Amino acid sequence: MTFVDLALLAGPAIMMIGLVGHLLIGDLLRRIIALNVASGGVMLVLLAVAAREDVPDPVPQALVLTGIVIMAAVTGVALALARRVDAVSDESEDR
Amino acid sequence: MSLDIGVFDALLLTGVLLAAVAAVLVPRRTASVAVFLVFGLLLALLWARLDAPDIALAEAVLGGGVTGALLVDALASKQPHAPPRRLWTVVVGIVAGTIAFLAAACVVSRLSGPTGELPRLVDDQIATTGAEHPVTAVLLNFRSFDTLLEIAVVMAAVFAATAVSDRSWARELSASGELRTIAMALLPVVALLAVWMLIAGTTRPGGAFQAGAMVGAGLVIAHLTGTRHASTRGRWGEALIVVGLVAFILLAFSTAVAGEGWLVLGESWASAAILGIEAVLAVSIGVGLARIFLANRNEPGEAR
Amino acid sequence: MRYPALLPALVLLPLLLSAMVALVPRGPRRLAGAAASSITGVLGSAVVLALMIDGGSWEFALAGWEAPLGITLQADGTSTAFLALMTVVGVAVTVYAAAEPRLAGGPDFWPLWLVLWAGLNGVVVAGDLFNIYVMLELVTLAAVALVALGGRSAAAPALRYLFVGVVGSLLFLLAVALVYAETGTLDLLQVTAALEPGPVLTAIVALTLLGMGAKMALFPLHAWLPVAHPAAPAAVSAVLSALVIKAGVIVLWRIWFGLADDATAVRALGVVAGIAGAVAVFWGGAMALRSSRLKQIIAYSTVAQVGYFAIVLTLADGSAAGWSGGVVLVLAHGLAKAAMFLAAGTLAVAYGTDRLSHLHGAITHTPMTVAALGIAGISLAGLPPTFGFVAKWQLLMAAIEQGAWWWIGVLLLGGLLTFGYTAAMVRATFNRPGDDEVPAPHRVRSVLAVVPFTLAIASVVFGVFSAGLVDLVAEDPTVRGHG
Amino acid sequence: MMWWIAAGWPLLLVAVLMASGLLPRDAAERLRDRGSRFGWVAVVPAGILCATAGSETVTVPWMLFGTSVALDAIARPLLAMAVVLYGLALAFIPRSGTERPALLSGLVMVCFVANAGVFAAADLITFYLCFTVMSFAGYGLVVHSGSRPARRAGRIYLVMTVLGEGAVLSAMVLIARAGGLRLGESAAAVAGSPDRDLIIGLLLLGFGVKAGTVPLHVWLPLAHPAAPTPASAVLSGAMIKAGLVGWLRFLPFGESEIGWGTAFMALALLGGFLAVPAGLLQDDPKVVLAYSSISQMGFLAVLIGVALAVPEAAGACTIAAVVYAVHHGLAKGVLFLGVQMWDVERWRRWPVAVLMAVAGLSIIGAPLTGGYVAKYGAKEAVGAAMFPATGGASLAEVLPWVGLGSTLLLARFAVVMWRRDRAPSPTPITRDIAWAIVAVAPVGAVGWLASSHEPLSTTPDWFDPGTWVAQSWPLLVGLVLAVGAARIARGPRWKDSRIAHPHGDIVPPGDVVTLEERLVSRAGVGLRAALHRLEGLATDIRARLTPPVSLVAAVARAQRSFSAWEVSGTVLLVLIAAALGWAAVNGGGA
Amino acid sequence: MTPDAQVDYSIVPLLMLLTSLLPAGIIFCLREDQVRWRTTLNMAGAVAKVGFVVALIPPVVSGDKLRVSMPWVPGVDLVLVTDAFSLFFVALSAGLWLVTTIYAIGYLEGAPNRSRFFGFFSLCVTATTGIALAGNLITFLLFFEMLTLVTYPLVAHRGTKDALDGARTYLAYTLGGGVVLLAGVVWLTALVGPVEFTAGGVAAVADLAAERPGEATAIGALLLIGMSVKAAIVPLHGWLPIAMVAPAPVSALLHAVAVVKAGAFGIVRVTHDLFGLSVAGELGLLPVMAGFAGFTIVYGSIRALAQDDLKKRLAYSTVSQLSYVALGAALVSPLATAGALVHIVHQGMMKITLFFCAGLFAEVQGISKISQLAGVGRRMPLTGAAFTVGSLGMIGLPPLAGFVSKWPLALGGLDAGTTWVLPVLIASTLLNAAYFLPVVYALWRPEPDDQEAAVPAVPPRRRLEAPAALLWPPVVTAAMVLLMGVAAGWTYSPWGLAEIIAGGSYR
Repeated sequence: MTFVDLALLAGPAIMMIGLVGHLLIGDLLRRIIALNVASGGVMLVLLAVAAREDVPDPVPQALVLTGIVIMAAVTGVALALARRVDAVSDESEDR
Repeated sequence: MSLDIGVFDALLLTGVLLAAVAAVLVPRRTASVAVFLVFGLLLALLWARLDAPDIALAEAVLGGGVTGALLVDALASKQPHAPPRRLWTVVVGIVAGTIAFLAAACVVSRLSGPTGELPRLVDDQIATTGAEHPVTAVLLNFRSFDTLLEIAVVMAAVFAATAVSDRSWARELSASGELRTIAMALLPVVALLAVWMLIAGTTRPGGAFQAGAMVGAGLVIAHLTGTRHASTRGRWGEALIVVGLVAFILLAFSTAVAGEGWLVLGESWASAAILGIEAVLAVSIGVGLARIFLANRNEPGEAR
Repeated sequence: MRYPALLPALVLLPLLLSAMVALVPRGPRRLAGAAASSITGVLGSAVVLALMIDGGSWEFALAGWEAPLGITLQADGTSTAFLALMTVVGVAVTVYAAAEPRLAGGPDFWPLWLVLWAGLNGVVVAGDLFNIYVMLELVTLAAVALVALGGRSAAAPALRYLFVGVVGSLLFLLAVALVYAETGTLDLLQVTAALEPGPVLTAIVALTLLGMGAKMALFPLHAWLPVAHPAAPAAVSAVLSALVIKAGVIVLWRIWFGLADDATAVRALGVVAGIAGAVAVFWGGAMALRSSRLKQIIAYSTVAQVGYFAIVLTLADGSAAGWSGGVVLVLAHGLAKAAMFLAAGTLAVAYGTDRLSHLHGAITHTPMTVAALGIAGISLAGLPPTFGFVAKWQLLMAAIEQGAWWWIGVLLLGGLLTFGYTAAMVRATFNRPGDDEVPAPHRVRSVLAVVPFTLAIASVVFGVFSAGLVDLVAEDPTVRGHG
Repeated sequence: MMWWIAAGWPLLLVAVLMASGLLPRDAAERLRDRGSRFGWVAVVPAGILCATAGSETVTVPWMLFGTSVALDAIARPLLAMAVVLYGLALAFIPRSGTERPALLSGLVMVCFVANAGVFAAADLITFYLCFTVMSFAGYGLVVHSGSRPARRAGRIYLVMTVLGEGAVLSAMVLIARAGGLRLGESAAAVAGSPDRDLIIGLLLLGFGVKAGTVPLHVWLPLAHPAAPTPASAVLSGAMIKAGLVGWLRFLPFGESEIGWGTAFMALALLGGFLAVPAGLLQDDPKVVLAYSSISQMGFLAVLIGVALAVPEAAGACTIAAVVYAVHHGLAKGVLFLGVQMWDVERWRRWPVAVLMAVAGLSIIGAPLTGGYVAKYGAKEAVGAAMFPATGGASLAEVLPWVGLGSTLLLARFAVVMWRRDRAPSPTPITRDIAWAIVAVAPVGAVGWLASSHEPLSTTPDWFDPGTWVAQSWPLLVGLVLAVGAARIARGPRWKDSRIAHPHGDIVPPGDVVTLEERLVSRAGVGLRAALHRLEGLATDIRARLTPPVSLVAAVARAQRSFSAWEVSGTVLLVLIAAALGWAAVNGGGA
Repeated sequence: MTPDAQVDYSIVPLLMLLTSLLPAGIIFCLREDQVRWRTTLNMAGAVAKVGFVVALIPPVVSGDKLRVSMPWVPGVDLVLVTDAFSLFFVALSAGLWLVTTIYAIGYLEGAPNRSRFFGFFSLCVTATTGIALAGNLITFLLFFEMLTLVTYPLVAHRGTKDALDGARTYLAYTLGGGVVLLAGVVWLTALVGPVEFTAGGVAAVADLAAERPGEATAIGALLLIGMSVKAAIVPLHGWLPIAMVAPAPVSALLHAVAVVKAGAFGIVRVTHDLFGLSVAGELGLLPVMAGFAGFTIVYGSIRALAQDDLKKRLAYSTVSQLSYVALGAALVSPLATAGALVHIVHQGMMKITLFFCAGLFAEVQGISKISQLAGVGRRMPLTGAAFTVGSLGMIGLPPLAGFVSKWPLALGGLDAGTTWVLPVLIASTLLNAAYFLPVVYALWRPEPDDQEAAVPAVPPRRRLEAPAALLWPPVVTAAMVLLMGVAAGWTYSPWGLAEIIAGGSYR
């Protein structure tokens, strides 16, 4: 049971934690955080796969890099939208 | 490199798992963001442990840095009261989550061994790609189309953030004296780091994305500390955001028309092309991420 | 006559144009955007024509690196059909958005629309799994931003759409990771050859089904669509329902018919997907009958029609008629749904609201738009002489070949339900007796009426002269390789 | 060619009259007036045809499955009679006090064409065509005056005619199926067809309505007073004979149909005898005449019955029936027109009375009259036919008693006419003279007709006192009884008794019909109630069929809960768990 | 239906479709006030179509067929063929379209939405022509459904609440039928491949019936049920009386000719040209169909008896009369088949006269109930006369067309050995008389003195009782009823043609 296998198991774990959190939490910001956690989990699976051999396989690593950048961009947009949603719900409360 | 499990590894893995659970479970926003930053850091360590140094670097800069900044900035808005929770959803959700994890684990465990065919191919061909570091080679030559699309995603994200935010973000900030001095000290270091990462990318872990993130961070600091024309607004801001993608596509077009085919980098000028592209990408990503950060910030007058 | 080199241009040209349009200041951006979109449209139609004439399927390895290492793009009969749909609807939406900025969500529409178009073209011709993931992300992001253009109240639905899209993509990414872990390659054709039935394959297919199911709003995961599509501006909701949904569909079909074979596990998944599809048909139909707003009805109609796409998973397994029926259904639905949403947009401009109770008299004042609505409804219901009927005919033939009489029931009753809410919409536009001099609605530019009408007429014309298109799609060598 | 003119000319006149509606008002009036005055001209071509045409069948292939007409032994005399009668009636219409004379003459012309068609038809469909058109045109005549009794009579006439039509149509179809499309072979076809009895029954019923056999005679006494006098003359004179012709054409005289023969004879005799008391109790001359027609038609029906029962006598009976029909038609027509002569025409009382007396005597069969010849021929034709039911009395003895009945009826008619007041007005002379001629002429015509069929029918030698007595004893007994009754009635004791001076209230005209009307109206009410129940049943079946709305409401509720983020999230989680679980558990199975 | 005649390729069938499709397209674009354009287009289209029909009758009767086909879906193509039977039906619809167009132009004088009306009106005739000319089952289905879709806006034209409800019920019924038909067609095509109508039945279908009688019967049942909805056979007839809410020309053309006849035409096509009588007989389809048709004949007449609204009574009468055709088609005898075929034309002609007159009564005198009809005949003699001719024809009195179709039906029924046909026909004749004669009686009744005051003052006596465009069509069709009845023997009369066509299917 090498470390890589353990990491391989931890990947889905973190992903499911993230997904469960994302899908059940009401507050938008915490939901975005959970989403990032889930994305981290998937990246872990990919990197664990890459690390199965002595020389790490560069292709999955490249994929993960692209994944992280995309996740960052998506989080940015999600936060912008979340801010607008909260602003709209504030207005509706004040009225 | 089949490492047996050392103490440090066990600690690291449990740490990551605990941080993940905490980030999700803790009810208040600020605590959740804090734990998430820790989680980001631990994750970077894990990547390093899994022998993926530039991924670790990217995670630290992008995951921890930029996303962290965005999240902290998002804390400004008030947390609306949570809608009434349905108990049964939580219970069922968690049970389903665990079952899914167990099943996924079982599936993952039955994966057959690595064929290692692709890494071998990369090593054979890396010589002609003009970049010693395999990841950079894959990113900017073998699968350069993916990177191009990734930049397009970032550009799209920038367009989206600008479209969503109301136009009031673009004002200069006046900052007090101390901040200005910190800025004066910090900015040159950040710039230097960015340039170094960019150049190191071809041989050692590093590269466009990490450099881009640094540029972004720098711009954010500059804006926060009130230095002039750091707000990525106006004509130049737009141009810088799109310059990365435009350059990349023009390269692709030129290779298609003049060279042997789309994105086929000739051996002789491949490394120069890669470096050029990386520089432009870094700038674009930096300005883009900064623009996203700034688009999220509203008027200072918003409720703290 | 083979120009596989044109394939990357399908993606890169719109991206380049989008970047340039973004640089154009807000004022003249509408003009620049329209020009850029028409260039993309011309390119798209050129590629489609070349593909049709050539008839075969093209492969193109990017950056000169062959399959496992580099990324290949592939275009076969199916992608030709999807490309044709995206070009036709794309041009129509461009004209529509250029004519009425309010219906497109202002100048920000154009760069995002070009990015979306590039993403859609990309998904259709992508041959590499991770490339598909990135394309899907690009499409989702652009689509979410376009939905958000629908005004302040559109933010929440847009966000929900983003979350669902990203969760779907994550599940798909996990599947890609499993594929790479198992076979060591990311190219679709090589994967289909390498993967053997087993838990991993079943997991991959299951994850893809769930991921794409979320993206295309298949029954249990459909809750976001009736909220998101109506919130978007009319031109955007037309693109969403007609094209964006299809990105999820084509990815699901490629992977399902590539990987799924006679393994009992996968067949069971197919049956579950079929059942979910059948429930979706009736669920969407029932909800459409109940809703009182035009756009909501059309959105629920999409939920219903997506049900059919899931049923195609079981119907097309090993039957040429089923497969061509499925692809023709996608085309027919695309045309009809785009026509419907654009018509709804025109009526919203003309009458200020899309609430059914306020639309009486529309049949006299905007006859062309109501005709478009009616004809599109007829095509969705699969009644002759429209294109939808051709699709339903093929699916029925496939169902009979497999002796699956329950699908026949779903197909026929679904058609009736569809016509139910179409008739409800048309009925609402009749003018009450005596009030023929109802106050004239706001002046509507004739283009807003002509565009949906031409799409509707196109679905009738294709309905009658459908032989060419159906042949093109029928024998699709690569994907339906087995069974 | 002659046929075209004969049929086309009257129809052309009718068309002109109808088209007159389009002309401006005064021109239309002038046209109509001239049209009705010269109405009788319509029958002239038919008369010429009747005289000159040969007896070959003329067929018109393109008309209505191919129509064919022929003037054979039966058709020619009847057609001649019809020509004379219709001509006379048409002449009597103008300035006879009836309103809208043009419409009346048009209707009579249509009736004429149809009636002629019935007589001359040589194929089944033409026969049925003309029979139906005649029936429905007849309805027009009956309701012409538009008064309330006329409408009631019309309604009853219509109902009975339609029922009759139904029977005739089914009979025709059955005959056609048996191959009897051409009338020549239809009798043989009926004989040969499997459902022979059904056909004969339907024929009895269908033509019985028209010929006024007993239970179906109720419309006659109501229709005649209601219709204008010329119309009732035609109705009673020619149209009733259509029923007779129907029997003659279709009944299978070839084999011995004892059962049906006796049935015919029984009904006929019943009609003959019952009509007399009902007729005597009336005070309207036309009703009396109607009952007299019913009894005379009964007499004819007896001939038919005999022909059916005794095949050998069939030929003679047919000819006798035709002769008798011609005689009765002319005489009865004269009597009916006589009523109008008495009421309106310019002549003085005496000449009209004398001439009517001649016609009356002819009906009774007094010597030196047409009736004498006809009755003699009939008695000879009947010959020794036994009528089993009456315990062995031969028909020959029974018939004279019928003659007695009709004598009494005519005596009643004479009494009633005498008491009727007159309003002579300056009517055209020509038609009165024509009337007089027709009143007198039949004796010669009938005699010639009977003799022309020598071998079959026998004609009495005119001046043999032996046959006179044998023929005319019922006449004498009848007269004696009538004079006796009249003297008693004038006596003081009987002065106010309702029997002596009946006003038609003891036995209302159409006697049995009042019962049937009540029956029909009750049935109508019942039917309407049943229909409404049926209607109610149909509507609530449809209501139950509407789709269950509750299902759609359940979907809507579920959708509302679905729209919450957590719920759809949970669903997704469950699906992921299920899918991955499924893959892990047995994904391995090939 | 004429057997293997010489078939030559020509685009005439397509032109026949275009004569009404093209005007429809153009009329939709006309503005409301371009009346002259619209009228000329309508009339040109109608006359052109009638011209085509008249030109085609001699060659088609002599045996050759014109055919045009176009690939539609791999293995299946759309076929238009002008054989005798299709021409027979096109002649009917073309002729009556011409007459109804004139009537509609008069009827809708000054009404709103006329462009829309006439556009859909022409489309409806295109669909009917398409149904007639369809060479195979799929083309038939295509136009059959198009007919449903195109008639919906006509029925709902007035926009009142009950017009829309009526249209919705109409749609529910006919679409349901369409779906059942689609199922049947697909099933058959899947098993036997695209099937063309051939006189006397298709060989492939015959041996399908031989191998798998069960499935063949099921397919036959589906097809016939699908047709029966439009042919308004009892359980599926509910829509017809409800759809009477449409304006008069619509209910005249649609519910007397186009829609209803399409159903009847379909039934004859399926039983005669697809299965062939012998095969349909073996499968047991014919007796069932005959049973239903017989029941409908009586049921329709009884329901008609109870209706006070004139158009509703005419509707139920159509329900009953239509089943004559179904009954005739289901009887295995040349006479019955010929009777059924000719009844399609005769019933169409008679019923359209009655609907025209009903429309006139409603339009000129504002009377729609039978109880109010007292004495109307006197005020509107010509319309009254036309109505009388029409109703007497419906009852089946000899000189008129009704008799010409009822007589062979009765004879055919007896030939085919189903003896119960005669009593049903006789009962129906009596019932027809029962519900038509009172109307005629009321029509011609002299002004009842008590109602004198109640009757609206008659407008100053114009020369004609109603506008010319409204008055002449019923008179013309009444004259046709008389002519078709009297001149039935003529070779080119409907009866003559029907006999030729019927002969074909007993080859």
